[in-house]
Amino acid sequence: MLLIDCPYCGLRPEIEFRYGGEAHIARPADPSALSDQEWADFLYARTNPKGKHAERWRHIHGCGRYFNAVRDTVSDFFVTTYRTGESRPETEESAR
Amino acid sequence: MQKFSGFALLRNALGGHQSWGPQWRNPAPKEAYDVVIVGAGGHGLATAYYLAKEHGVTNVAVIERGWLGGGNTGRNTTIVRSNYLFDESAALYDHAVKLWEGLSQDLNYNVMYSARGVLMLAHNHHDVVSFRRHVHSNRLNGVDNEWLTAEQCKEFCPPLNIKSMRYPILGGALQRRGGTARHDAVAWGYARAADARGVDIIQNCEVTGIRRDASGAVTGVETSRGFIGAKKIGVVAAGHTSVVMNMAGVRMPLESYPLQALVSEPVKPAFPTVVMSNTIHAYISQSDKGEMVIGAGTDAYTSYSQRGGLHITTHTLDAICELVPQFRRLRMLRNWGGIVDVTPDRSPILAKTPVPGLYVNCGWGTGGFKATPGSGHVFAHTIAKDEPHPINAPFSLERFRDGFLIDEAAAAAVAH
Amino acid sequence: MSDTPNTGTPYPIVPLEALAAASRPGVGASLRLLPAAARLAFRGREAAIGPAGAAFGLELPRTACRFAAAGTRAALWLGPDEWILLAPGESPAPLVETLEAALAGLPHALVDVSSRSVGIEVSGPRAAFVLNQGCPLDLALEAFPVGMCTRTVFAKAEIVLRRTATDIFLIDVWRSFAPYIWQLLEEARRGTG
Amino acid sequence: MSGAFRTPTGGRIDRLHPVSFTFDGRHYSGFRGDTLASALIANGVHLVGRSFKYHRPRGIISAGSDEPNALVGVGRDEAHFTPNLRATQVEIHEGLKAESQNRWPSLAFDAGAINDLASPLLPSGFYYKTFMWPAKAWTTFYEPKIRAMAGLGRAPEAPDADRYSQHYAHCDVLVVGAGPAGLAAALAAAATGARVILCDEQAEMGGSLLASTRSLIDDLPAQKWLAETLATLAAQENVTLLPRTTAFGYFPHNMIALAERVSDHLAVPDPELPRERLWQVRAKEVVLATGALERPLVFPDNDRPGVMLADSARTYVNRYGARPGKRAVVFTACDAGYRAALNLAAVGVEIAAIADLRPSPSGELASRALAAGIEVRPRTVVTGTSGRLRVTGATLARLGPHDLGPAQKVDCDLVLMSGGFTPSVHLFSQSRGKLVWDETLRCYIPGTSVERERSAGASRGLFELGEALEDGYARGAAAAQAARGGSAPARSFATLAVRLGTDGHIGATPHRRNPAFAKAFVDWQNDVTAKDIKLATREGFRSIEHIKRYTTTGMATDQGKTSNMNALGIVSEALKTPVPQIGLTTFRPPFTPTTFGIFAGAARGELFDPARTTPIHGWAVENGALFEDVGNWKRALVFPREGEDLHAAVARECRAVRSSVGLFDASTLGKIEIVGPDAAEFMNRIYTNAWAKLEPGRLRYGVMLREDGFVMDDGVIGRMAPDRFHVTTTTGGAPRVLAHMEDYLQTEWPDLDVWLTSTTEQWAVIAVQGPKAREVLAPLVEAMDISRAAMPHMSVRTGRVAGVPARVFSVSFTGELGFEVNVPAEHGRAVWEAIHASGQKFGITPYGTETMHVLRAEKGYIIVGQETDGTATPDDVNLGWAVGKAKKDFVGKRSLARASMSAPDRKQLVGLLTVDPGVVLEEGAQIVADPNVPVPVPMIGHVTSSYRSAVLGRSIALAMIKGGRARIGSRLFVPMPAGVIEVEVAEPVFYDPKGERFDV
Repeated sequence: MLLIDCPYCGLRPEIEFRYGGEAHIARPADPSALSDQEWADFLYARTNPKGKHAERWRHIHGCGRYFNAVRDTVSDFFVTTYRTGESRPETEESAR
Repeated sequence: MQKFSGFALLRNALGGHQSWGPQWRNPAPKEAYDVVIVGAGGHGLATAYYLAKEHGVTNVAVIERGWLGGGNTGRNTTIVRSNYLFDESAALYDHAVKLWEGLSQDLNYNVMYSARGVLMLAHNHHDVVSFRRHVHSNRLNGVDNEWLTAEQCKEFCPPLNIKSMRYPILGGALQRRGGTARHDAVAWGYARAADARGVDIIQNCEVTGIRRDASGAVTGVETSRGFIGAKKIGVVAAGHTSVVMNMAGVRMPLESYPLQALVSEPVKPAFPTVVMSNTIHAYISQSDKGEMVIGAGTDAYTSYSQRGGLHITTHTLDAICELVPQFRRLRMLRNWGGIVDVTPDRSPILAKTPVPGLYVNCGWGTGGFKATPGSGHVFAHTIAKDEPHPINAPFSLERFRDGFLIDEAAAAAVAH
Repeated sequence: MSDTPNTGTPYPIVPLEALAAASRPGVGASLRLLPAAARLAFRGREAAIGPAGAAFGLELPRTACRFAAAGTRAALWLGPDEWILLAPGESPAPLVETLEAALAGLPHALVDVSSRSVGIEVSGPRAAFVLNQGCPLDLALEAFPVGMCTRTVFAKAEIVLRRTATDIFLIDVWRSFAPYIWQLLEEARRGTG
Repeated sequence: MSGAFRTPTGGRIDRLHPVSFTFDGRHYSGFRGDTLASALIANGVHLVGRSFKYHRPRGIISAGSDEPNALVGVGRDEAHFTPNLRATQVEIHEGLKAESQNRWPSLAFDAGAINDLASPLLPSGFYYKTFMWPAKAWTTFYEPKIRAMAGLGRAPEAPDADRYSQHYAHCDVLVVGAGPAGLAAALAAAATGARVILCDEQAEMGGSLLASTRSLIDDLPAQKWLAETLATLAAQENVTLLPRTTAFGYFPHNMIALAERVSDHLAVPDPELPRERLWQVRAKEVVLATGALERPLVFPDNDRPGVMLADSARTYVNRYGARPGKRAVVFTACDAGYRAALNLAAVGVEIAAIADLRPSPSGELASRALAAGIEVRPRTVVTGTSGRLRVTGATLARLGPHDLGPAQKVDCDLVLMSGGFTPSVHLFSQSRGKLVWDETLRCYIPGTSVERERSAGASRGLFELGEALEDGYARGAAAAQAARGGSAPARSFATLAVRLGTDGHIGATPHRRNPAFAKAFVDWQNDVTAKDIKLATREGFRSIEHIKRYTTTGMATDQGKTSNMNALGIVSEALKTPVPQIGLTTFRPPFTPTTFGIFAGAARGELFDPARTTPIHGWAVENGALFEDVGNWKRALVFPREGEDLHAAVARECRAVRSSVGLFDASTLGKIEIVGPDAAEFMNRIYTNAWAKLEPGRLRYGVMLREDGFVMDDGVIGRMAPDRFHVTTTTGGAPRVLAHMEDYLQTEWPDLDVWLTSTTEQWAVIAVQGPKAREVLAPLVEAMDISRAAMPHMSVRTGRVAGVPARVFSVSFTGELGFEVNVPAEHGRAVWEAIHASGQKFGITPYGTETMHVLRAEKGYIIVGQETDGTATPDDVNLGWAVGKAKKDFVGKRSLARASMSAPDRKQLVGLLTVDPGVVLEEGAQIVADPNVPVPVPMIGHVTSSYRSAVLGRSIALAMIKGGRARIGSRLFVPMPAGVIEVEVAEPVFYDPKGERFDV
């Protein structure tokens, strides 16, 4: 059970959270302008990196807020968490 | 290839088993191959074997980052079944079951395919209707699957608790041809048989890049042991598929999740079949050694860590203890994790890619083991002929663009 | 109709009131069903927060996971723009009226959820130990001080937990989950004296 | 007297409290404080089990959780029976019943021992090479035989009668292991005021100190120091001591799982106590003081009962006052063998000889052994043992420069072996810390930590008492400092203890036997010998993981604690590769086998999952309802009357609604209050329909899609005010829908001023349905006008019903005039009863979900999740009208534009009428155009809903059929095992197709 640093509530156990998949995949402003392939990429294509992954979590059994996190998918350690709407921080060094 | 048989065993026993040779070679990579398969799991090795056996393509290398069969092939709960809902899936998985049935003899390696039945339990009205839909569809597709009442479930699997539980069992779908096989033997059997036909299996060789020419077509792979030329590349890298395909510039509709499994200490035969319950999230069978082999669910987040959270195990075992309350005092011996690559519609991708010469076999999610022979068989066809076999044609990458999903999960809410 | 009707769980459901009536105080921890209360879910933009507090009679806490109390009323911070306004023994309608009047024209949402949940008190020297059998949070006084409140989980249900004294925790739980929570708490209390 | 092999004095057993127990039905006596193993040894019993494969007689090897042989079944009855327990960990209590395993008919005469004779045929992996002909024989013959021989103990046959509990705990410093290093770490951390948990798997804390006889710490005998230290720790409020508690798993982010055995050691446990307790500890810092395990030596026939680890024998003598034999041969590669010999000699065990692998043993212990007159043979190996059920002798031979010298047999009833010590790095490795090979110590020790963790003492190769104490204290202090600041007072430990040195041996020892046939065991339990491992390397297996899997070495229930290092040594020699280049197999949780029940905890039976009930549930129970589980809700299925079967009851309920009035509990419907100035805009984006023009006071049916274009949920939505919507969802869909909405609101449209609140449980919902509905409700209504003129179909009014504030929807899921009365949940039952009373003159009939299903199916209303399955578009289920064509965008719209979503062969919702009106189709049945073609039969659809309709006097069904709407009027077929059923495709609305009954 991971320990996740909710930007609002602080460190809380994973079972209070819901994972929300890859972060920073904004819904296109005008979906009708997209080709089928572009739309499919939006819906389905994922970076799925082995390493630092920007992802969404929701503190569903806490403050209810969505937020973003950068986590190393090899170690499962979080590098950082940040509020929705903020851009992905530069993260070179791995934090604990 | 030294033939394996009871007589060979007896003959060797007299000499203290000193004359058994290696089951496969440990070759250095050649400069180039006709086909390079990336990933020496069951699917990759099977692909190489059928390339050699069915298509005469023997200038093949299977390259593997670690040790062969060390990924999901060696980490799964070894369930084999083919009672899928949609025609496309049923055809694919039943193709595999038919190959399972003669696999030990074909490979001259006892893969211990044991048709002990797979019983999927229904706990609510939705399950009942969904499983019956499967049963009827399977029957008309020629795939065995039958509906059992709760009492018949109990008769088929006497240790089951069907009544005194929060979600009593209302019935189940039984595929008698389903069962289990010995996972390591599948990898080793394919490796030995492929090796015997000239395939080079190169372990401890990590792919670090995919080289393409000006036209975009693949020319080979960069590896930790140098460049290896290849006219065609088949990526069969399971949880690492996104990483490998990214080297060729292809972004995949995949996410990799941790999936956990566990075994109990061995006990004398006490559980006769494979039982799956998707509603309360548990599946269980007993291995030949006597261990209860139990599947847990995936963790919620993507990960390559090959482990997961304790709460996942806890959730699985509370379900197992309800289904078989006399096993509550058994003890967990070993708990491990694998990395499963999951597609948006939970069906695999067995396909050509936009990159000439590059083929991909992935997205098996939590259910790849059962498909091993069939997957290798049709993927070998796809690579050899540069076009899919009719069975895997629907499992294309384009289906995500065009919306022709094969959504077994949405249709049935059944774990694979 | 299906020929195998799903008649569900064989276990009878004991109503919460019956569970509460049968509960005996313990040396380590005791359980008590709390009386009815008005509960309003308040959400809003910055401009609405001050007026909402003023109308309710206490400043809404801006520190995460803290509640403010005045008299019998309390305002629980549940999220950065979310509070539960709690008024034990009061009727919700007049409260709604007062607040809506104060908040007219300000971007907000006020929803009466008085009946959505019930309150359970867990008290006694072993209260934290009992709660920790289902709740994964650190309930030591330094980590979960008096004055703290938060949504969290207890076993397979969501609760709102707050601490009103060193040895007293209050749980707010959606009413259909309450018998489950109560029975688990009773189970957790076993062996604590 | 509790046994002929009991020492007259000494040990930590309580000689005032004899305890009687049985093993295989025979009565024995021991003392309080004994383990089953120590009590059996005190009674001269060594034969305790049979091995997995060869069924060879096996004795007790160790004194701890590394025991591979002495596995027993324990339990007073089937409901308390546990197989495969280690006798070395089972504490005896009065009346304990234990039985040996894997033998038939008896432990002494086991028919399975035939396997030992056949062992030349059964090398590693033999089963991969044979049993392939004839093909079917594997499943029918070979596999059942193999299964019967395999397994160890037997599974219990009755459900477990015990309880288990779970506890989440937090601390600053978790110390695992209460040996010298762990105790010192706990002392240091506790002194800083840190919250400390100290756990140890044994019944008594103290680790190696418990078997100490001569060591001094701070001028106190070690055991006295131990007692004082434990008393000091126990007195501190910030310290939690957990004996009998195994740290079995190290999970991410410093979550460590502990299994506490609470009551198994008690003869009559308090029923209020659980059997075991799971501790999920989140520690800020962890100190692993897990000690080291003694390594066996791998020599031929090293598995006979009476062959034992030297330090374990010492534990039996010193801690339990039990002599493991009368005359011992010691085979050692390190000084520990001498220490054991001296301790055993001190209690009268004759030491026949010490065979030392090393060329020139020296040091304090060797000198003391020589001084005690013990025969020490340097450069000597044991090359075999004799005896059947107990060792009767050992063969010794001197190592020459190139060969072995002549063998000499020495009579003995005990062979002690010591290959040195292996740090117990399991938890460190589980934490993903990297192990490093220490060439001096010749073992793996913890390298860089990954988690906030540090190892201390013997677990990192510091074996000497003084070192372990100092290291433990320093690490404990550092952990506390890292966790919360604050420093521990400086402290050092003055110790007087013998130094063991760091010698040892890894791998097999030399012998004269034919290596192809000698059985020198590496993994005792799984019967893996040195020759098996060599065979695997000959067959091309090079990875240690392959060798492990092929030979099964290290896969027994001790998970390689005794075998892993020696296996590595043998592989190293066979592959001519240094040990550190071979690598290690992965250490996986749990450290020792852990009871399933502990993971389930209280989640069993009725508490397995919440059973949610509505405010009206009690009334339904009292009025004879049958219930069904829908998700975790319990819903009234039907209200059968005395003597009525289910079909009759449903038919009666249906007729009542159609002809007069019925009453239905719809409280489980999901409800969400959507409030804010941008509420309508938000609704527009989430639902397919248009919402801007819906007037306050009116209702609209809404459909929502997933972004991939498939139907996700539906429901009736009321606009309560310009900025307020009362949304309903399906029962099962409520949490999913709310999460979906929050996702879009928070992450895509955070600028919208709108907020979502779940009100599912705020409202009890009572549906009053039928032509008399208005008449039933009217007398109860205050402050609102529900007359036909004032409240048309699909509107909502607020007021009071039966004196309670209410939101009343004029809505119908039956096709009849209907109302849904929403009242605060606590009033639900009273309002229900008031309506029920008001309806008496119309014969108001409560009905359940089954009737609701029939009534809605008669009207062709879909249920999301029944007609749809996650692959249906709105058009597929005839909801194309609900898609706002003029809307520029809504969730899912773009996906609907893909070619596949309007393909001509998509499945469409239609009605089905069986040609024989008495036949009711099976839900889930498949539909074909031509039943007379061979398998695979092309299927064109399936039945989604199917009922008897009382009002229509025939069966009806809904189905999804390819191109279904174009097939209306045509005949299709439903092939069932019992025969083909002919059906006619029909409009999906069977009753009142013009919808004239809503506004009667």
